[in-house]
Amino acid sequence: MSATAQQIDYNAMSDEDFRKQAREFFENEYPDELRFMPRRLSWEESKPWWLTLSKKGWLAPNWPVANGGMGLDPAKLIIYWEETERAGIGRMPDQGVTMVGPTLIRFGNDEQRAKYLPKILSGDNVWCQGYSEPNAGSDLASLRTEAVLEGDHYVINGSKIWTSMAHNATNIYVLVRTDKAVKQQRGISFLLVDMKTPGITLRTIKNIAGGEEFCQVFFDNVRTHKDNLVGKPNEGWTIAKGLLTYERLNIGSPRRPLQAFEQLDPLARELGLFNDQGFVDRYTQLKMDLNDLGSLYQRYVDKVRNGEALGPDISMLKVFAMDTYQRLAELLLEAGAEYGALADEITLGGKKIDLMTPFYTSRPGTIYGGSNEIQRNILSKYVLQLPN
Amino acid sequence: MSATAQQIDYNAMSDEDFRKQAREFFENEYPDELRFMPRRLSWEESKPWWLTLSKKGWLAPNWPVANGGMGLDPAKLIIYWEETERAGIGRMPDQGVTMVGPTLIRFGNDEQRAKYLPKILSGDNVWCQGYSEPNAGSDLASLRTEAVLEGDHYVINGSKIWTSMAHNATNIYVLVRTDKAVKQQRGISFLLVDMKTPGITLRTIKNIAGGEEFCQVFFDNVRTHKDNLVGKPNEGWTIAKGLLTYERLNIGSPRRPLQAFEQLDPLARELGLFNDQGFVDRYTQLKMDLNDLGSLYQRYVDKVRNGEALGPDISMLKVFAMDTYQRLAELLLEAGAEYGALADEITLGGKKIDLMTPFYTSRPGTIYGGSNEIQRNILSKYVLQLPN
Amino acid sequence: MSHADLSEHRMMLANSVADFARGVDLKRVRRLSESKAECDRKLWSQMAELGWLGVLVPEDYGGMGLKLADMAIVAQGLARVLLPEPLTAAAVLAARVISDGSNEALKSKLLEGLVSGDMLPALAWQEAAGTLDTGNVSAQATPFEGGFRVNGTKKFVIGASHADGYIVSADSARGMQLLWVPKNTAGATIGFDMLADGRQAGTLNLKDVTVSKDNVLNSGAAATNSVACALDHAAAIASAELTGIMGRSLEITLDYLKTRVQFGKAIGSFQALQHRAVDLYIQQELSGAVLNDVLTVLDEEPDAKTRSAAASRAKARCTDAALLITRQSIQMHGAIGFTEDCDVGLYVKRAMTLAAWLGNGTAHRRRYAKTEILEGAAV
Amino acid sequence: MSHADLSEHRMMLANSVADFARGVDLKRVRRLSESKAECDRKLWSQMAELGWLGVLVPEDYGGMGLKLADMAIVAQGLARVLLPEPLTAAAVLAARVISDGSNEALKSKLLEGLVSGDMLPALAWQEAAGTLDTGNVSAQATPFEGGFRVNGTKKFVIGASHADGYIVSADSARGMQLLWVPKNTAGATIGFDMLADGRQAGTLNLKDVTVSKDNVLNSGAAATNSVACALDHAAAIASAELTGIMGRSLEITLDYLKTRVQFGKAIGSFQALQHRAVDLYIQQELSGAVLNDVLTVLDEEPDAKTRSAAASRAKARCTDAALLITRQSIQMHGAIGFTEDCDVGLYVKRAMTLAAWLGNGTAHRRRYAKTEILEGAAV
Repeated sequence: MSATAQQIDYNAMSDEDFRKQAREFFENEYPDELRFMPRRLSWEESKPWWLTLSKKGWLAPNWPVANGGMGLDPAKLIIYWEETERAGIGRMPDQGVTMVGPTLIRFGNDEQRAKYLPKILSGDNVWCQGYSEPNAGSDLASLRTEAVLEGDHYVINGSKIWTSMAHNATNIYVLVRTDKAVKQQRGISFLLVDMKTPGITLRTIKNIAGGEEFCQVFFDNVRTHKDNLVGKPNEGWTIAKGLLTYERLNIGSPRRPLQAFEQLDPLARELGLFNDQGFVDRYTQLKMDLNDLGSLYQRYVDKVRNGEALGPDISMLKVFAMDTYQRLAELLLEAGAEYGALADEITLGGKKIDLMTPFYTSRPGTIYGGSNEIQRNILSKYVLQLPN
Repeated sequence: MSATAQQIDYNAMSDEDFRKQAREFFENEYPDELRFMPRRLSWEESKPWWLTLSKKGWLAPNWPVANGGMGLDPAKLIIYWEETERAGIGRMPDQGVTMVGPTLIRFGNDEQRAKYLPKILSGDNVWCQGYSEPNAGSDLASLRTEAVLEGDHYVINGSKIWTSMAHNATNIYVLVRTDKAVKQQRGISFLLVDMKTPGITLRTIKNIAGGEEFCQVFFDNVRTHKDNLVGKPNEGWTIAKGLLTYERLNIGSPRRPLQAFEQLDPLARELGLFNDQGFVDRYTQLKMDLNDLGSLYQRYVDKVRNGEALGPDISMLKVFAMDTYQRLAELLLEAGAEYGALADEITLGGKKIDLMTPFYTSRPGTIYGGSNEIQRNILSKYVLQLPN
Repeated sequence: MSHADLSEHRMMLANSVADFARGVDLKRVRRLSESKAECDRKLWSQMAELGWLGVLVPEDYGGMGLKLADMAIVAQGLARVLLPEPLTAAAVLAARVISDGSNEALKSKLLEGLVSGDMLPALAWQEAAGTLDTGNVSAQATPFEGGFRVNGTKKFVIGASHADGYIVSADSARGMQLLWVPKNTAGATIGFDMLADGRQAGTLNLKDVTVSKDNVLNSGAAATNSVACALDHAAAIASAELTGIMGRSLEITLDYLKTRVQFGKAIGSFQALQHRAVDLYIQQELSGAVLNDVLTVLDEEPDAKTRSAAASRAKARCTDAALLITRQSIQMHGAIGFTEDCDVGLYVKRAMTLAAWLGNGTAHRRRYAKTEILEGAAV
Repeated sequence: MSHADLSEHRMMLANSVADFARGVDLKRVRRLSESKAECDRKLWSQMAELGWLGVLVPEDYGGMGLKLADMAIVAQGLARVLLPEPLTAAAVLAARVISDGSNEALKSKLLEGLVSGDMLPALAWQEAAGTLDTGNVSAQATPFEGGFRVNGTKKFVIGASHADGYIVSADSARGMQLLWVPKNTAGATIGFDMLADGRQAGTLNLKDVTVSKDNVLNSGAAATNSVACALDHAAAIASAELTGIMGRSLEITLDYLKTRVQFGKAIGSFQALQHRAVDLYIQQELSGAVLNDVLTVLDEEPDAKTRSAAASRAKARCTDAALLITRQSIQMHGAIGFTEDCDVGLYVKRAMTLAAWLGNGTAHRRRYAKTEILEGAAV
């Protein structure tokens, strides 16, 4: 982390000045060829930008300054995010910054913070998330990977699945069962593990589009020192749950469907669809749905800005965002007619248009981070308070 | 019943000849002002046609000739129905012909048939159906109206609700609980009751459109002779269930949505909507859905024609028919713009168009005869065999 | 007002509306198709005393000079109990064109009458179904020395049955004229069609109606613009009414789901109904979020294009959501929902009339497309 | 054949297709995007031996001379295991235009080669996306003494990657010409785009390609009509493929719902998933009922208008149902469904390519509207 960066108090700047600075930085420094990518970036693609951000001290906008972050207040943080989206900056393997950092800052101890945070900022550690299991997908609390304390070490056995980018990662944070006698949600602990520890093996899982997006991570008597326990034993569920809420805000952003929408305009123009009232009706419906999603998203952003806690009702944002995204992806394929069956980018009127990728990228969002079915269960139970 | 009618063997006629005869009869004799009514007919409106049919021996097409019916085989029966629909003949208070007759013919005894069937044909008895109860709507098997045998009489206490046209009826057939010790579906019996029996009172229930369509029927120590038990004691559920299957075929006919569709054409023509590709797309989707419903309906009609039993999969016909009907009614209101908010018929280009009635008539079909939710439960359990 | 003061003042306004609403009995609405008493002038006077008719009227004319966001609070709260009085039609739609009037004497008279509740005006702008075009008018105003003689037909006039007069748009050689035609003026006859909710849509026939110069409210582009603006504002407040309707309808339905027992369980425990209720809830919350944003935009008095796009966003979303929620409320009540006695039926009927008034979902999406999508696409 | 004989013969045909399908491994389809081996000529010969390539070819030319209803059985059964061979493209689409050909010598040669499996033809009719208009052709055939010289580009040619030659439609002063262009003819070059399911869509470029008189298959209105008819028949058989795909995809999914446990229960016991599965099932059954009616109509060889309307009914319904069912199959599998290893992904991809081929849902509904709705409405 850079010493100069720590000296700037961004919160003291006016919103306008901060926005201007962020915009200029993102516009000038982010690699153009990686803007508005319809998929996540690999670690290899991300690394130069990661280091650029890190050098400027801008990698971790919401970490405290003392930990090497920007220490932005909520209002400034929103501006930072807005400008990120505006500039079309891709999603990096950012679990270290978005998940591990905040978790250690809130629930970890000084030793853990000192050991791990600098290596996240420097790009030496790349983290992945070990939550889901082959038989505990939506039903996360039924996980069975277990860790037994033997002397100073937890010994982990079991496996995690749907671990994004695990083959790029140097470290993994895992939810493990440390007490089998108590009810499901209890008895779960939050552990940090070095991916090079003996006993860890990986199996790559190709996704439906043929990309190597996920891994299954196997743990065979994997030993991690008890100093790597975050929070207290058997209290991992509380930590994990809080993080998921913010993941839902992120996944509910209109940004990704808006990127897909960018493909629809040139397609419609080239095929003359703006003269077709039937198409225009469907286009308008989606465009207005996206704007309305923006209004709903803004409501939650305002809450964050005002320092309010996000409750279970945030699930509705994810449900509507994902639903709109999928309808949009489906309209792209339908409007593309025969082009809508082609696997790769097409070129129309000199422009490259990617019809198929939005279809694939719009689907996992209704499954991961709690499927839309699970989100509806949550809303039914905790918001509408319908009986069981 | 007329002696001449009994002497004609309709099944010996060619399909073409029978169709021709039916068509001419329905076209010449049915009152024009009652054709293609968007609602059921009252008993008062129906009576002349009822008697015309009865005199010709055509009131009960599917009863055996020996009982005063036409004794049509399935192929001829379908032609009879098709021509009924073609001529726009309204739905009469026909529970006696459609439900009571077939029930007595199959499950009743000679005395019951001799006592009741001729009075149905002559129009002296008008029947209504006592199935639903205030706390047993979709969950019919949980009914609580009970009948206790005291000497030669069943003594009935309780109440039935959503009894269509009860205020016109002279008789009611009721499902009653006769054994409380056994499981829900068992312990139910099927009884016939004269509406003039002391202890019966009626409360009219206005429907959402303000029409007097239903009644609640109260039974306060109502005595009916044990000769009025149809089938064996505690076996009423089997009788009722079989009848419901055929009710689902009737409600799944494309006839009623097609009648509503008749309103859409002049509306679209008058408002110039056929030049609007957005409207045309929605119109076409519905028109094709209706045609496809026709194909599905025909599949079940063919089964009846071939003498095959109808299974629980018939529920899908009702689900799709009602769904299509409602979408159609909603398009009518939407396409009508400001006219779509008017309570009564409108006049456009000299034509009377009824935009609102289809909205009201399309709704109860998803509730009565087992709601669409119940139909989906049935399909899930008995057809897809998904676990409980 | 500071932000905190504003919040507090709106909270107080919402409370006073809720207090008033608690005293309203739905019986009156249930009998509306027979009684035809959609505006109880005593109640109307009470509403005037509470200041609600003058929320949007400048303080100089006796009003409160507040914002659409304030008016929305009143309209939403009263819509929750289906108050049939023509609040939006008079205190938003008519009020706006009057406030924009160039005839100061007439403007004063009409606004003061509106605010006090003594004078109920209705705006008669529409001639054909399915259009949001306020400028294209067939009614003709032929000038004569003392004013205009007017001929034409105006349709779908809400609040007409109890109105004391009509503001009529008519075309003339000098551009559009907005003319005040008091009730019972010779040559002006009004007929009615019943709406789904029992209220009345008026059809105003004007045959050689004489309007004196004193009764010319506004003329030319200013007149056209004021009607367009009024329509957008009224569409936004009608959207607020729709949120009130959907909100109460969903509340009633959720209560029912929690209490009604079938198959030995509360029906709200069945997952298929739970998920459907959730989808309705999401539409309700979307409507609220959109309306909130739209009111903020409108209260900043933007240009006409921005204003119309915003109004269309609110009306399209709130209309579709209200129709969906109220229709599903019937369905989720089962047979009970289909009886006249059940309150949800009243909500679906009001939703239907508000959906069609001032442009339904399709009409507003089409208008939005015209300015927000197709203009850009043509480039 | 009597009705009973017909049923029995179709039952036998279905059984032999099912036997064959049991021997098919999905591995091959999974690797298609790399192997590009979408037509295994050994397998193709086996299919020829079973008579399947000649189902629709008249007996005089070595075929079985059967009906579309028979061909549908073969296509549906093989689609259930996602056989990538261009059965419909060759044995329906190309077969039809060849059978209708006026050049007896060429017709004999091509049909016999098709039936034996030795010669794989592909019809190259399409030039633009999103159209079902077979008559409006830009490719030009310029006559010279010995035949025609052809210039133009044909797109979205299915089965092109392994074809031995192409039947090309081209416009000329003497009307449309259908010309046989063997593979590797000078001036004819073919390029490929990969389809979602790993198969290839060919783009055929024709630059001064010489076609001798012997290779003129058909001309004028007869040529145009035969392409239109071929397209309708192929759309119906593609619909049969779509029913096979949706049927197998739903089967796999229902099995999964019955066995996959979450929250301590089979996920198929959750009502929300049950009702969704039911809605998919209804769409599947609707598709089957419609396809059945449509095949009956087509096999009666009706006029062109009736034929096109029927084909559009089948293609529109089966396309939309197959897309819905296969997409929901992924969703109901959860994360597993999103992996390459899971079979349902293969089904959604094939559904997407068949959906777009020969007109998607929108294209067919639009065509249906043109003849079945708007012609009547204009009266």
